[in-house]
Amino acid sequence: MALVLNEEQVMLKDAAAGFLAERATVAHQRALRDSEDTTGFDAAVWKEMAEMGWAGIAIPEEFGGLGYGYTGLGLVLEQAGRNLSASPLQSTVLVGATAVAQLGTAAQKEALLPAIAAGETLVTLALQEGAHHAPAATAAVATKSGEGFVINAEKRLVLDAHVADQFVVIARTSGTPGTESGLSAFLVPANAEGVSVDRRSMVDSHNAGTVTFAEVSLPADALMGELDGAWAGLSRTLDIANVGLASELLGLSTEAFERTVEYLKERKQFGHIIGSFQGLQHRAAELFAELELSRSIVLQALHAVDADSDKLSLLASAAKAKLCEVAQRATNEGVQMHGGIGMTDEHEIGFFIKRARVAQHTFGDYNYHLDRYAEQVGF
Amino acid sequence: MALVLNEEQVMLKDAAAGFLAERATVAHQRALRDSEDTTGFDAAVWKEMAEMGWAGIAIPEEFGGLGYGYTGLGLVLEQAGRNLSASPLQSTVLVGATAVAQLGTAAQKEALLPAIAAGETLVTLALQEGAHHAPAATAAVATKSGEGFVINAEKRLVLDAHVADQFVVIARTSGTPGTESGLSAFLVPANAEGVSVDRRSMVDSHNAGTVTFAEVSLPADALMGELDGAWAGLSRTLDIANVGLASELLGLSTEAFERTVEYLKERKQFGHIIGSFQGLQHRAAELFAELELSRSIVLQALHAVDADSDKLSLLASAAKAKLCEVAQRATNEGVQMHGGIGMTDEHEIGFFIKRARVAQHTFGDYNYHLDRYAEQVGF
Amino acid sequence: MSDLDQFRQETRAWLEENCPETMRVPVKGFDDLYNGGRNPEIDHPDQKVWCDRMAERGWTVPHWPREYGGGGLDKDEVKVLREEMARISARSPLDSFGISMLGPALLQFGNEEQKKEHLPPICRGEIRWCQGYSEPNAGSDLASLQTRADDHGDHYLINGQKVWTSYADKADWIFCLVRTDNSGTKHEGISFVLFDMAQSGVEARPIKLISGSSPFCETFFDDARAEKRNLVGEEGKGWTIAKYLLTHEREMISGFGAAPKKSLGESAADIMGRDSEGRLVNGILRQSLAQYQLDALAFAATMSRVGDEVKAGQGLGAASSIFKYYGTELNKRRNELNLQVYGEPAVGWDGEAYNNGTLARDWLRSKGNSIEGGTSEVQLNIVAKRVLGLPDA
Amino acid sequence: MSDLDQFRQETRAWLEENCPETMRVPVKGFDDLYNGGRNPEIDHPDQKVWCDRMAERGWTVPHWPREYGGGGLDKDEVKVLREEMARISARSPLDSFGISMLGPALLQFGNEEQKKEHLPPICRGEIRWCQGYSEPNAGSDLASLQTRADDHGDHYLINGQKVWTSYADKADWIFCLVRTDNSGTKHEGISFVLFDMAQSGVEARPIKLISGSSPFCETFFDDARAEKRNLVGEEGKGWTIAKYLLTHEREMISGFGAAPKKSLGESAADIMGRDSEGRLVNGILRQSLAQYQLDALAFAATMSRVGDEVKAGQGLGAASSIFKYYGTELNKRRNELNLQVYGEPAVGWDGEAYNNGTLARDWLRSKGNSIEGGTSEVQLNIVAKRVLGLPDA
Repeated sequence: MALVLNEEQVMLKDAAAGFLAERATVAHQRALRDSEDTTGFDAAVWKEMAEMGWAGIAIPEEFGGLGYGYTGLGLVLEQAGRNLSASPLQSTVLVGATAVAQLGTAAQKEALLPAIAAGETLVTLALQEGAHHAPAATAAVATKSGEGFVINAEKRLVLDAHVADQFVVIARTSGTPGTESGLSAFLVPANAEGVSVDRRSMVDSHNAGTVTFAEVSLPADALMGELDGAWAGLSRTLDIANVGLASELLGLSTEAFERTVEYLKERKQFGHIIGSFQGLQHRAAELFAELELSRSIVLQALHAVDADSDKLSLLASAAKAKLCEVAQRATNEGVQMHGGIGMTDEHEIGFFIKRARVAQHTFGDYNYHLDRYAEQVGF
Repeated sequence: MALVLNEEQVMLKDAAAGFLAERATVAHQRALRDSEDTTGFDAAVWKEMAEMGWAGIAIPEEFGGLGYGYTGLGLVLEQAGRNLSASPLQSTVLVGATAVAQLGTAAQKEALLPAIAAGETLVTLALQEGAHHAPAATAAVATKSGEGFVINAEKRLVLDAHVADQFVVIARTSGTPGTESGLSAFLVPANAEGVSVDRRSMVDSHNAGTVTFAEVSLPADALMGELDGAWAGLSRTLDIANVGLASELLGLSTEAFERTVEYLKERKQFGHIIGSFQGLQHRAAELFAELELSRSIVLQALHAVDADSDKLSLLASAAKAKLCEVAQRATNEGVQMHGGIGMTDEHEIGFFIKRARVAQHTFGDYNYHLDRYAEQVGF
Repeated sequence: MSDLDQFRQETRAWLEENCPETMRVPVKGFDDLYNGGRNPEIDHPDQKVWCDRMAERGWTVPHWPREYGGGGLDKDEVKVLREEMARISARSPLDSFGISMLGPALLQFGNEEQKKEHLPPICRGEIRWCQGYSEPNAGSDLASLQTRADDHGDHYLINGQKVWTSYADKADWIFCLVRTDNSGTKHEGISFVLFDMAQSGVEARPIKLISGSSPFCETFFDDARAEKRNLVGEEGKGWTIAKYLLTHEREMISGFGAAPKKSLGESAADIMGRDSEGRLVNGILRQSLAQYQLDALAFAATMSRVGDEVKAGQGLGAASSIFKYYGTELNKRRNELNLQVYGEPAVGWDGEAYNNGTLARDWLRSKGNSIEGGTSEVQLNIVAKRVLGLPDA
Repeated sequence: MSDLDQFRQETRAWLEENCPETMRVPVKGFDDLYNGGRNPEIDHPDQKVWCDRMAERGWTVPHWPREYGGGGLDKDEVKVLREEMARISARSPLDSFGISMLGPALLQFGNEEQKKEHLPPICRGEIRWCQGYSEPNAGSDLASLQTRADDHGDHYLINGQKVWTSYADKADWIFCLVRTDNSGTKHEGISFVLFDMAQSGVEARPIKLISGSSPFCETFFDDARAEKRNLVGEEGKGWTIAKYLLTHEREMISGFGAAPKKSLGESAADIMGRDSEGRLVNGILRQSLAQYQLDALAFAATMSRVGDEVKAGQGLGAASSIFKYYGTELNKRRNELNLQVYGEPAVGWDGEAYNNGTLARDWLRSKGNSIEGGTSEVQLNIVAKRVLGLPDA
């Protein structure tokens, strides 16, 4: 697949850029934050996104989706990154729908994917337990009980936990924490007895929470796919999730960089436009180079998803690691080069550094993914 | 111990600076290289160094040394680093004498240390076997034979191998490669039967070689210290060796940096002195900061040797790791900032980058020592 | 018994008797310090009791002369006092810009009347000071400041705007850089004046930072009055005082980078686990942590070395020129590594589970270290030009 | 059968018959390539045989027009020829600056007579060319060159000095930037002339590099004669051609940074060992290697992307402006890592045990990559100003 966008993709990208720059900007995000909005995103905007088909952008047409593939979703997420738009794009479109597609039974897909594509249902993944992303370390247990299961778990950093309709919960049905086998996935309705959600205030003011599953009884058909066999589907879901987050970080970093370059062209110090200082010029040019590399690796990883490449895990970790590195640098340079004004809450650059760190952390940070990349490459 | 030089040390440093800048400069080093000198250093200069007491600078007065301690030796090595002076300071004064002092029996010390201090005997360590410094991995074997031993070994990167009078050979008398116990040290005369030396041409044109010990028979009193018990003394010898090399690298890096700054003040491009470009100014200033840190950590490590601190291993690896990092940066910046002329053999800056990499590699490079430092710190 | 031993004995006894139990608990953060002032923020009534008792002996600022309200103690006595306070974990009784910034400047540049007028209230915690330096269009380029002081005989009228004035909304008086003359170079015509903030021409508006706190203000002057007797040094020569205080401030900020007590690498291993050799499981993070700790160690050694050189009478070496730059950059690295080591709780903002976002807020606050008190870029310019002697463009 | 299939069949047959067995072994290094010229360096007589046979079909430069000695092949045919040569590991028959540098410039800027005169001997490997660009006092600032060409009616007399002229001691002709006019800005008055090196006014002295080899010369001109018919383009407009060739050269040099076939990380693990999880034992080196390989992967992806964008008719994007800078910096990193991975043999200089110092010499040679053809600093200036639009100082 050539590393260029086709016409359809360019149109999608332009449409997303136009819509989000008007309806879900940093200013909107600030308003949501300051009003302590209980939804945490603008439901009307989300409705419009769904009407444009974005909720089902990567869902096959047979399930009511647009079938644009993950490259299409990546382009939208990149624009969401540029605008720091809060929406269920990450929780449900990128992760939830993918988990259902990768792990679910035929019946579960039939029931959920069209509803997701229509923007009517929010589904999110409940995975992380410790301070760090470590899927194989999952210790939460689901035990057999009659025909069904009883699940006990406390899951952190569950995206859109407070508004999700369904959770895809990863729990251990055999084996010991640290092993990849013995994990199973369950579909748990948010209103099931024993489910409690604690919405958390994160540094990015986006939406995540801790979900406790206390003796939650589940019917047999809550199991997604094979008992003990969730690893492969979970891995693929996480690879895709990380490529999507890398797309978002690409947009975020590029926007932070471009705003910073604009500031360098305006701000005067010591009688000169500060953008004329070679020290800053070289740092900006180096960062430009890193952003170009970032764009390429993200595009390659998105294509690997859609082409079902056997290099997906390698490229997903490569893309996430690279974008964690570059987003950190771009946002740090952004604040530093803005100087004092960049430290104020009033200026928007601070919103970028905050969202970046949470997106970096979600589903594995630089350290996790560079380590995994080295493993995939063979050393 | 305060991190400053006392009066005696300042005088020693000035004396070393003056002598080496006249008698053992980069130009002298070039002449030795181009004439393919068979000794590889200037024997007359070495004789003068010995007359000034440098051969016994760190040897206690009871063994005929100056008793200035390793801080004193470090100051001389720093000046040797500035001038890239080739001499047996590293092989014999820093490493050989230390190995004898740390590992030798009373009789061996009596026999060798005064001779070393007088500049009459060269003693060097024969340790490394593979491509990398890995002392615990020593596989060479010494077997009991009658009262004595028979040794078989091939040792690389033996400093001044071609002119050494005695080798301190590390060989395994029990245990398996990879374990610290079971190593013993032996004193082997260069003229013993079965010893052959292959002088090697390294990138720095200093002196090192591969030494083969083929069925070399040794009397019982060739054993240094306890059978199987060389590790502690070897470790301490290597710690000291690395602090000494860090001192040399400090001098080398500082000199490369200062020459580069001078060049930046002279060279014109685009109608400006290139030292006025902020991009180069900031890189120079950052490097200056790193060199100041380097000076502090080297001094702290030298004091740790003389104070017999239990933090010696930690500080030795810290100092060597830091100086490997900074020497690499200083010499790379040196060549880059000199531009085309820095790429020519005619210019001296190239000699600095060449010596730096060999000194970095000797007894463990950045990777080895940063890893060891992290272990020492507890993670 | 030596005089010093006797001083120790008396001090110990006095502290035992006079330091309230509640003041023998370490402060939790900046907000917990007692800053004094006309309307002091008091978390506990003992704060004022403790400050007043110490001030009576001059021990709020023990090294200042007694005539100005200080304790008149020599170096050794100050050390004993600190040791004895540390012995019982006694809090510092008073923390203020008056003590750390204005006082040293007045002692150096002020006239006798100014010292007599302003230093004692500082020692007693009666007047809280703030600093009027930066302006919106003069960040790193401080000397291009535009706040105007017009001569009206015995007083000036001040017009203009300052920014980044620490706690201006809580301060009683300000020490302020103003322009008294526009005719020369930008460094000329700057004057250093003191005036009361409690007047109608002064307004201070807190600035909310990305970390969520508001330690700084924008401050507006509209015909604010400053008496001429409160001009410090000569008119038009304020830049000398400004530079003195900037250097002073940089040394304070660089202290942020000191090596932490608990090794971050060990914390990481506790949280993330170790391999069979005892190494932190994630080798990538291990590399960053090892390099950070190595640099922190070498930086701490450098601060010690410079201190030892000064003690040995060798003067303040060139190495001190890197303190501000390196210390703040190191602190930023430390804070980024905190996020990586502590993981999810470190990107939390509010709530008990996240300790109210302490890690994240400290991380965000650390970004300002390399901006305030002279940016890292300005520091590197200074090293390049003044230390290395590289030419101007 | 399609025309292309038929072309493939014929090519295969011809190669089988005409490519000597000795020329079906890959070259070991630069020195092993055949460069042609009046006095060719010939390691094996088949080199000339192979070059002559290929030249007869125009296949030494298969994509140039037949009228100038090329093969007149279209893109697809060139691809087939390359594939068929690769199939039998046939060497490239001829490698020269005439093909890679001067030819493209002449095809773009030369007049018909110049093309007719110079291109065919290049294709036949009869004339070897060198490039006269840099001067001792004009390194990165190429346009400040001072080598003078004085007008003598039908010819110029050239006086001055060039440096970094690749293989000038072995070349027959030079394409050279000279100053024909001093009155305008430094970019004006530069002309691009060709002249024969075999004349008394020309002297080339090889420069020994830190890597030990001498691929470059200092070249001196003392009334060297260049015919006016060998002025390419207009007098005083040579800078346009120079810029074209610089860009061309930068693209060639940036190719150095392509991801290697064998992973350096795996080599490291082979040499240094793995832990129980299969990871390279030294975690510090593992971090550097992983970051290097990641960057090499992303850089390779970027080169592909730009290529694909060009193919898709989107033109040469801004990303191409980073190729020279990033590719050479990456290659330097790779070479530093080589030393760390291969250890002692990599710091060897001479002798069989060290493979004659190949690793060390390549490492030293790589340092020049970020200097020649426009330093990394100049590249970053270009990105900052032309791509990002940042202003001049």
